[in-house]
Amino acid sequence: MSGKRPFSATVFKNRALRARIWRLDVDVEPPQAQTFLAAIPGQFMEVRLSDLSLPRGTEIPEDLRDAARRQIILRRPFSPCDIRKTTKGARLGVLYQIRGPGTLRMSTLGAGDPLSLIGPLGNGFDVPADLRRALLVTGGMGAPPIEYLAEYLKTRRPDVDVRAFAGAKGLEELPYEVRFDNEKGAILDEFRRLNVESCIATDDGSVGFHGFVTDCLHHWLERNSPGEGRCIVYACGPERMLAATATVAQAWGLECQVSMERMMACGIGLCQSCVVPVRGDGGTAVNKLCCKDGPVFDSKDVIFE
Amino acid sequence: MSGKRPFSATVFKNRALRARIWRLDVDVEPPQAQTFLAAIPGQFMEVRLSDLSLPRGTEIPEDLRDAARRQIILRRPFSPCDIRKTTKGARLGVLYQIRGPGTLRMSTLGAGDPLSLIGPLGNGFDVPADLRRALLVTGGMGAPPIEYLAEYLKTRRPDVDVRAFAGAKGLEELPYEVRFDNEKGAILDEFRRLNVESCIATDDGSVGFHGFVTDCLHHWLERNSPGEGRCIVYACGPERMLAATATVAQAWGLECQVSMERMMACGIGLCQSCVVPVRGDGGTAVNKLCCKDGPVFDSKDVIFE
Amino acid sequence: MSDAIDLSVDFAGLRLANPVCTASGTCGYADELADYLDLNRLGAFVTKSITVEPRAGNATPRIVETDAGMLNAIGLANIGLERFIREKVPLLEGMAPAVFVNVAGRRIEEYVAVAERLAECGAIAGLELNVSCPNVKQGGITFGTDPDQIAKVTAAVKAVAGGKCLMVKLTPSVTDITACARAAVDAGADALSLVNTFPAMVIDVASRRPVLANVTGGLSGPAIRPIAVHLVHRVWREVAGPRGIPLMGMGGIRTASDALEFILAGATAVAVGTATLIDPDTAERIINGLAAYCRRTGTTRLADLIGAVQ
Amino acid sequence: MSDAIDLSVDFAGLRLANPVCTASGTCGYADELADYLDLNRLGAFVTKSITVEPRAGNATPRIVETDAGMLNAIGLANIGLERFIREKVPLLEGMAPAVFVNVAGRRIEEYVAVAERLAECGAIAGLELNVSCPNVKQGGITFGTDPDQIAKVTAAVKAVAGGKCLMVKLTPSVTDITACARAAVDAGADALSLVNTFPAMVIDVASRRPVLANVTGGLSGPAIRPIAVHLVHRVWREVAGPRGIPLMGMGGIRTASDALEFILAGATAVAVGTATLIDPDTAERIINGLAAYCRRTGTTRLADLIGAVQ
Ligand SMILES: Cc1cc2nc3c(=O)[nH]c(=O)nc-3n(C[C@H](O)[C@H](O)[C@H](O)COP(=O)(O)OP(=O)(O)OC[C@H]3O[C@@H](n4cnc5c(N)ncnc54)[C@H](O)[C@@H]3O)c2cc1C
Ligand SMILES: Cc1cc2nc3c(=O)[nH]c(=O)nc-3n(C[C@H](O)[C@H](O)[C@H](O)COP(=O)(O)OP(=O)(O)OC[C@H]3O[C@@H](n4cnc5c(N)ncnc54)[C@H](O)[C@@H]3O)c2cc1C
Ligand SMILES: Cc1cc2nc3c(=O)[nH]c(=O)nc-3n(C[C@H](O)[C@H](O)[C@H](O)COP(=O)(O)O)c2cc1C
Ligand SMILES: Cc1cc2nc3c(=O)[nH]c(=O)nc-3n(C[C@H](O)[C@H](O)[C@H](O)COP(=O)(O)O)c2cc1C
Ligand code: FES
Ligand code: FES
Repeated sequence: MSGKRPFSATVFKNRALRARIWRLDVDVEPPQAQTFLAAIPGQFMEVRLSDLSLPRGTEIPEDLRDAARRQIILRRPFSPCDIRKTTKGARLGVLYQIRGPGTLRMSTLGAGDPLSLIGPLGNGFDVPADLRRALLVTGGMGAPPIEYLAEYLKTRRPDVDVRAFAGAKGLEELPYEVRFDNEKGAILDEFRRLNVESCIATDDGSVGFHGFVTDCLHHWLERNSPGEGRCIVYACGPERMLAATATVAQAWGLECQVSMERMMACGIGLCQSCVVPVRGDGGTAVNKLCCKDGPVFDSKDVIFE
Repeated sequence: MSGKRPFSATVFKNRALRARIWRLDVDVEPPQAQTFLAAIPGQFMEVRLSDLSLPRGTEIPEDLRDAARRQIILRRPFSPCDIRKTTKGARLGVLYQIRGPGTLRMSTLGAGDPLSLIGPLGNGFDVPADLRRALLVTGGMGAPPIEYLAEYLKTRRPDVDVRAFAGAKGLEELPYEVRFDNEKGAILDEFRRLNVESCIATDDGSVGFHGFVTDCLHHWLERNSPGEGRCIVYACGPERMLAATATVAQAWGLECQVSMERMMACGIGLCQSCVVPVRGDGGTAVNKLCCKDGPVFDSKDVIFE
Repeated sequence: MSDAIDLSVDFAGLRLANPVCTASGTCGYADELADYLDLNRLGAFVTKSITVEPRAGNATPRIVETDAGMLNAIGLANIGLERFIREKVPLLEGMAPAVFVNVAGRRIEEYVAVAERLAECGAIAGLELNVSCPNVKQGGITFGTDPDQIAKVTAAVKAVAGGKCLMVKLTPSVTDITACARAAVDAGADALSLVNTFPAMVIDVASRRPVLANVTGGLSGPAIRPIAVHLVHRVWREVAGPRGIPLMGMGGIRTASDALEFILAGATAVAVGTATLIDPDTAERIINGLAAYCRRTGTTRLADLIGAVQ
Repeated sequence: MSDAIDLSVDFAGLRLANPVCTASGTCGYADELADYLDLNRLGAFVTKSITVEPRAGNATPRIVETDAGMLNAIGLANIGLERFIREKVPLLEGMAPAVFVNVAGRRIEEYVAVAERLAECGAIAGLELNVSCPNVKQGGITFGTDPDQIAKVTAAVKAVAGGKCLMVKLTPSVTDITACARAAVDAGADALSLVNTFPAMVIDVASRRPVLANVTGGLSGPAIRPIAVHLVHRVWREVAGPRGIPLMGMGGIRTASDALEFILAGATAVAVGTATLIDPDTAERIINGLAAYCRRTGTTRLADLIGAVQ
C-alpha cells in the first residue's frame, strides 16, 4: 500500500483578498477527491512550490525581497479553509498569507496550472456526537481550518451551536471579508454566510474589539456562560494565543482542542522536526509529532512554550 | 561610470519554432535601446533566468527531466538574432535551443514579463570598409549571430555580396524556417527574405546536402571561387565546425572570423572561466577571454581544441 | 522494464536488488514510509539512529531551509533500543530489502551495547555506525573526526556484531576523509557510508538569534552534492576501491542522474535523504530512472558503472 | 540615506566606510568591474590572486553550475607580479576603498617574493594570503589545512609586509578551523578571511567524465552559506573575538540579510564573490540594504552588530 503518493491538482483560481492574504482554489480529481471530501477540518496538505516563478521584483514587498531569493526545496503545509464537491471531484480552498519565498511563488499560480500535493495529512478536530456548542477561536493565519470547521459543523452538525472569535494584529491581517452591519458593527462575511455569529478583536483596534481575541472569548463566556450540554473550544493561531485560549477554557471547565504549528520538513512523520511536547503518563513530557499525531491536540496535554 | 548595470527588458513574444527551438522577442527602452541598436552582430547579452518557473512536468522532455531540477543561479549568454528599432526603443530577437534548466525556464516567459539583461557584451564580427563578399557559415545553434549578421550586412552594407551556409544534425535542429523552392530545393526562409542565397547541410541528410556544412562551403568555393575584392568567412557553431571552417578558409587564402562558445559564469571579464587559447607574439599560447576579448576571434589566432 | 538489465549490486556480500537505499533519519523505522513508497522495491533500508536509551532530541525549531538545502538538529530523537526491538524489528522482518540499523551513542560502550543486542535479530542485515552526528553536544562528531576513535569504536562493535555487515558512516567535515576511511576499514568495517551532514548555522537577522533552538544543525540536500561526490570519489580511489570495500554514497541525491554521479564516482549503493522528505517516493523514481539510463545507454549491468568515471 | 547611520567599521586599524568588500577572483583587478559598480562605494576591494610568475590557469571548462552554487577551477590564472605592479597598481591608486591584494604561491618563498614587492606600493592597504586555493595541484590547499604551514607562511610574509594589514584566508575543509585561525593569529596575522571554496566535483553522466577539465573545483555560492556562517561564528567565538582580530566573512552572500548573518556571527567585513558574477552591482545593493536595515531597526552604528547574535 503506497496510496498516499504526491499527486497533481489543478489551479482553479488564485486571487488577493488583502495585500498579503490570498485565496487559492485547486481542483482535485478522483481518487484523491474522495479522500479530501472525507477530510476533517484541521487536517492539512503539503504543497510543492519550489518550481514556480517568483513574482516580478516590483511586486515583492520590500521586507521579503532578501528572503525571496532563497532557492526553496521543501514543501509547505497548508490547512484547507474549504473543501467542496464539484462535478469532477473536489475543490480545495487555501487561504494563505504571503510570508516568504514559498508563498510568494504560490501567488504566481494561475488557473490551469498544476500543483503537486500530498494529503490530507494529520489529525483534524474531533467533533463528538454529543457536542452541543462549539466556540471557535482563531488568531491571524489560524483562520483557515477554523473557517472550514465552521462550515463543516453547520452543514453536517446542524444540532451544534457555533460561534466564532477571530483575532488579528489589525484589519489588514484579518484573513476574512469584513462587512459593516448597522446593528452588529464589523462582522466577518464568511461566518455571516454560514449564519455563525462572529466577534472580531484586533491588537491595534483597527476593527472590532481593541484587544486579544481570548478576552473576547472570556467576556462572551461571562455574559452567556457555556450553556447546557457538551461545549468545546476549538482554536488555531499563534502558540501564545492557543495557550491563553487553553487558560480561558480551563477557567470555565471547558474542553479545548488546539491546532499547533511547527516548522515541518516532511509533514508525514519521517523527519522528527515538528515535535510538540505533551504530558505523558505520569506527567513526564513526551514528544508528539505535530504532523502525524497533530496538528490538533487536546490543550490539556500540550506543554506550551 | 557604472552604466552597464543589469536592466529590465519586457517580453514581447515567446514561441516554439520547433520542438526544442524557440524564439523570444524582448523590448528594450532607452537608454539601453540605443546601445543595442548600435550593437555589432556577434555581441551577446547575459540573461537572468533563475527566478522563472519550470514548464509543467509533462512538457519537460524526458532527457532533460533530471537536469531541470537544478536550482540555477548563473545568468545565461545569448547572441541576438535580430535587433530592430521600435517606436519605443529596440526589439531584440533571441533564437534559443532548449538544453537545460535555464532554457526550459526561458520557455515559460510570456508577453509582458520582465527579464533582466546585461549587455551588449563582447566584440562582434568585424566588417571592414573594403569588404566585398561575406561567406556566412553556421552550425546548429551558431545560427543567431549569423542570422543577425546577414541582416546587418544587407541593410547597412548593400555593397557586400552575402551568402550563407547552414548546417545542423537534422531538420529538427535547424533553427530556421525551411521552405521548399521548386528551383532551388530546400531554402532557409530567414535568408530568402533578406535575399541571401543559402545552402543547407545536415548530418543525417534529412534536408539539403547530406554532410558537413564545411563541405558545402568548400564545394561552393570550388564552383565559384571567392571572386574579386576582400572576402571574409564568418562562422559560428561548434568548435570542431569552426576549426574545419578555418581550414577551408585557409586553403582558399581567405580571412576567417569565428564566434567561440565557452561555459561562462559572468560574461563580463570577472571570473576567467571562459578562456580561449590564442597564438601570442612569438607563437606561444596566450589565454584570451571569450566574453571580453571575443566571442569573435580571427581564426588564425585561435588554437582549436 | 527490460529483463535484460541487471540493477543488482553486491554490497559486502549482501545482494541488493538495486543500489537505491534510504538515508538514516529521513525514513523513520520503515512503517512511516510504507504509505508513500513500495518499500520492497528498495535496495536496502537504513533506519534512523538508535541509542541505548530513548532520546527526546533537541527543542524546536529543529529544521530550517537554506538555499537548495536544509539544516536539521533533530538530536538523535529515537525510541531507544528496547522499544525498537520490541515494536519495530517485527515490522522489518518481512521486508525484501536488506535492513541496516543506524547505531549511535556517546561512548563506545553505548555503541557496543546496541550492536550486541541487534546482532541477535535475524531481520537485520547490517549496522551503520553513526560516528558523525553533528547535532549531539557530547560525543558524536568527536568520534567522527578522529581516526583513532573511529578505529576503536569500529573494532569494538565489530567484535560483537556477529557477522552482520558493519558499515561506518563518515563525516565530511574533516581535513582528510581518507584517513578516517582507512581507520574504519583497518578496524574491520565491511562498508563505508558517506556523507553525513555539514555543521552549519542560519541566523534570523530580525531577531538576531540562530533559527535553530540547538544553534547549529547539519546541512543536507542538493547544496552539498558536489562536495559529497568529490569525497566519495576520493575515498573510492584511495581506500575503498583498492581494498574492495563498498561505499554507500549520499548527499543531495534527488534524481537518477544524481545517483549515477555517485555510482560513477565509486559508490556501490546510494542513499536518498532530504529528497525523501520532499517527495517520499523519490527512491522509486530513481530506481526507474536508473533502469531507463541503462536501457538508453546499452548498459546491461549497472554494477559495471561503479567507479567508472574517467 | 540618513546621515545618522554609521556603516563604517574598523578593520585591523583600517577604517572601512562600510563592511562590504569584493571576494578575490570574482572582481578581476578592479577595472573590469568599474563599468558595473561604483567602486568607490565599497568598503574594501580585494584583487584576484597574484603569483610571482604569470599563470595561464587550467584548461576549460573551468566552471560548472550546481544547485544554488558553482564550481570553479580557474587555477589562479593571473598576469603575474610584475605586470600587476606595472599595469594594475596605478589603476588602484585613486580608489577610495582600502585595497587588499590576494597573494598566492606554491612555496613560502613565492609568497614572500610577492609580499615583499607589494609592501612597497602605497596604493595597497593590505595583503590577503591565499593559503587555501583548492584548484592548484601542488601546494595551495596543503598549506591551508596544516596549522604549522599556515604559521610558517604567515610569519614569513609578516616579516616583509612592511606594516600592511596581513589577512590570512582560511579554507573550510578542515577538521578544526580554529586551529588554523589560531596558528595564523599567533604568527602575526592582523585579520582573517573565511571561507574559501570547498573541493567538489560534478560528473556528466552522459559522457561519464568530470565536467571540469581539472576534474575537481571549488564550490561557492548560496549553497555553502550556512556552513560559512557557522565557521565564522566558531572562529569569532573561539579565536578572533577574544584576540580582537577582525574577520572578513564570505560564502554565498547575495543580499543584505545574508551579509548581516555573517556580521552577527562575528564578521567585521563581508565579501561578495559568486553573486558579483551574476549581478555585478550586488555589493552596492547590499550596502544600501544594510543602511535600510539599520534605519528600520534603529541601529545607529552598524559596528554594534558585529558578533551580536544571541
Ligand atoms: C499544519 C499547518 C497548516 C498551515 N496552514 C496554513 C494556512 O492555511 N494558511 C497559511 O497562510 N499558512 C499556513 N501555515 C503556515 C505556512 O505553512 C507557512 O506560512 C509557509 O510555509 C511559509 O512559507 P514561505 O516560504 O512563504 O515562508 P518561510 O520563509 O518559509 O517562512 C516565513 C516565516 O514564517 C514562519 N513559519 C514558516 N513555516 C512555519 C511553520 N510551519 N510553523 C511555524 N512558523 C512557520 C517562520 O517564522 C518563517 O520565518 C500552516 C502551517 C502548518 C504547520
Ligand atoms: C556568447 C554566447 C552566445 C550564445 N548564444 C546563444 C543563442 O543565441 N542561442 C542559444 O540557444 N544558445 C546560445 N548560447 C548557448 C547558451 O548560452 C546555452 O545553451 C545556455 O546557457 C544553456 O543553458 P541551460 O540552463 O538551458 O542548459 P545547461 O544545463 O546550462 O547547459 C546544457 C549543456 O549545454 C552546454 N553549454 C551550456 N552553456 C554553454 C556555453 N556557454 N558554452 C558551451 N556549451 C555550453 C553544456 O554542454 C551543457 O551541458 C550562447 C553561448 C555563448 C557563450
Ligand atoms: C532530518 C534529518 C535527520 C537525519 N538524521 C540522521 C540520523 O539520525 N543518523 C544519521 O546517521 N544521519 C542522519 N541524517 C543524515 C542523512 O542520513 C544523510 O547522511 C544526509 O542528510 C545527506 O543526505 P541527503 O542530502 O540526501 O539528505 C539526517 C538527515 C536529515 C535531513
Ligand atoms: C570564479 C572564482 C574565482 C575565485 N578565485 C579566487 C582566487 O583567485 N583567490 C582566492 O583566494 N579565492 C578565490 N575564489 C574564492 C572567493 O574569493 C570566495 O572565497 C568564495 O567564492 C566564497 O564566496 P562566494 O560564495 O561569495 O563566491 C574564487 C571564487 C570564484 C567563484
Ligand atoms: S514534519 Fe517531518 S516528522 Fe513532522
Ligand atoms: S565569463 Fe567570466 S571572465 Fe568570461
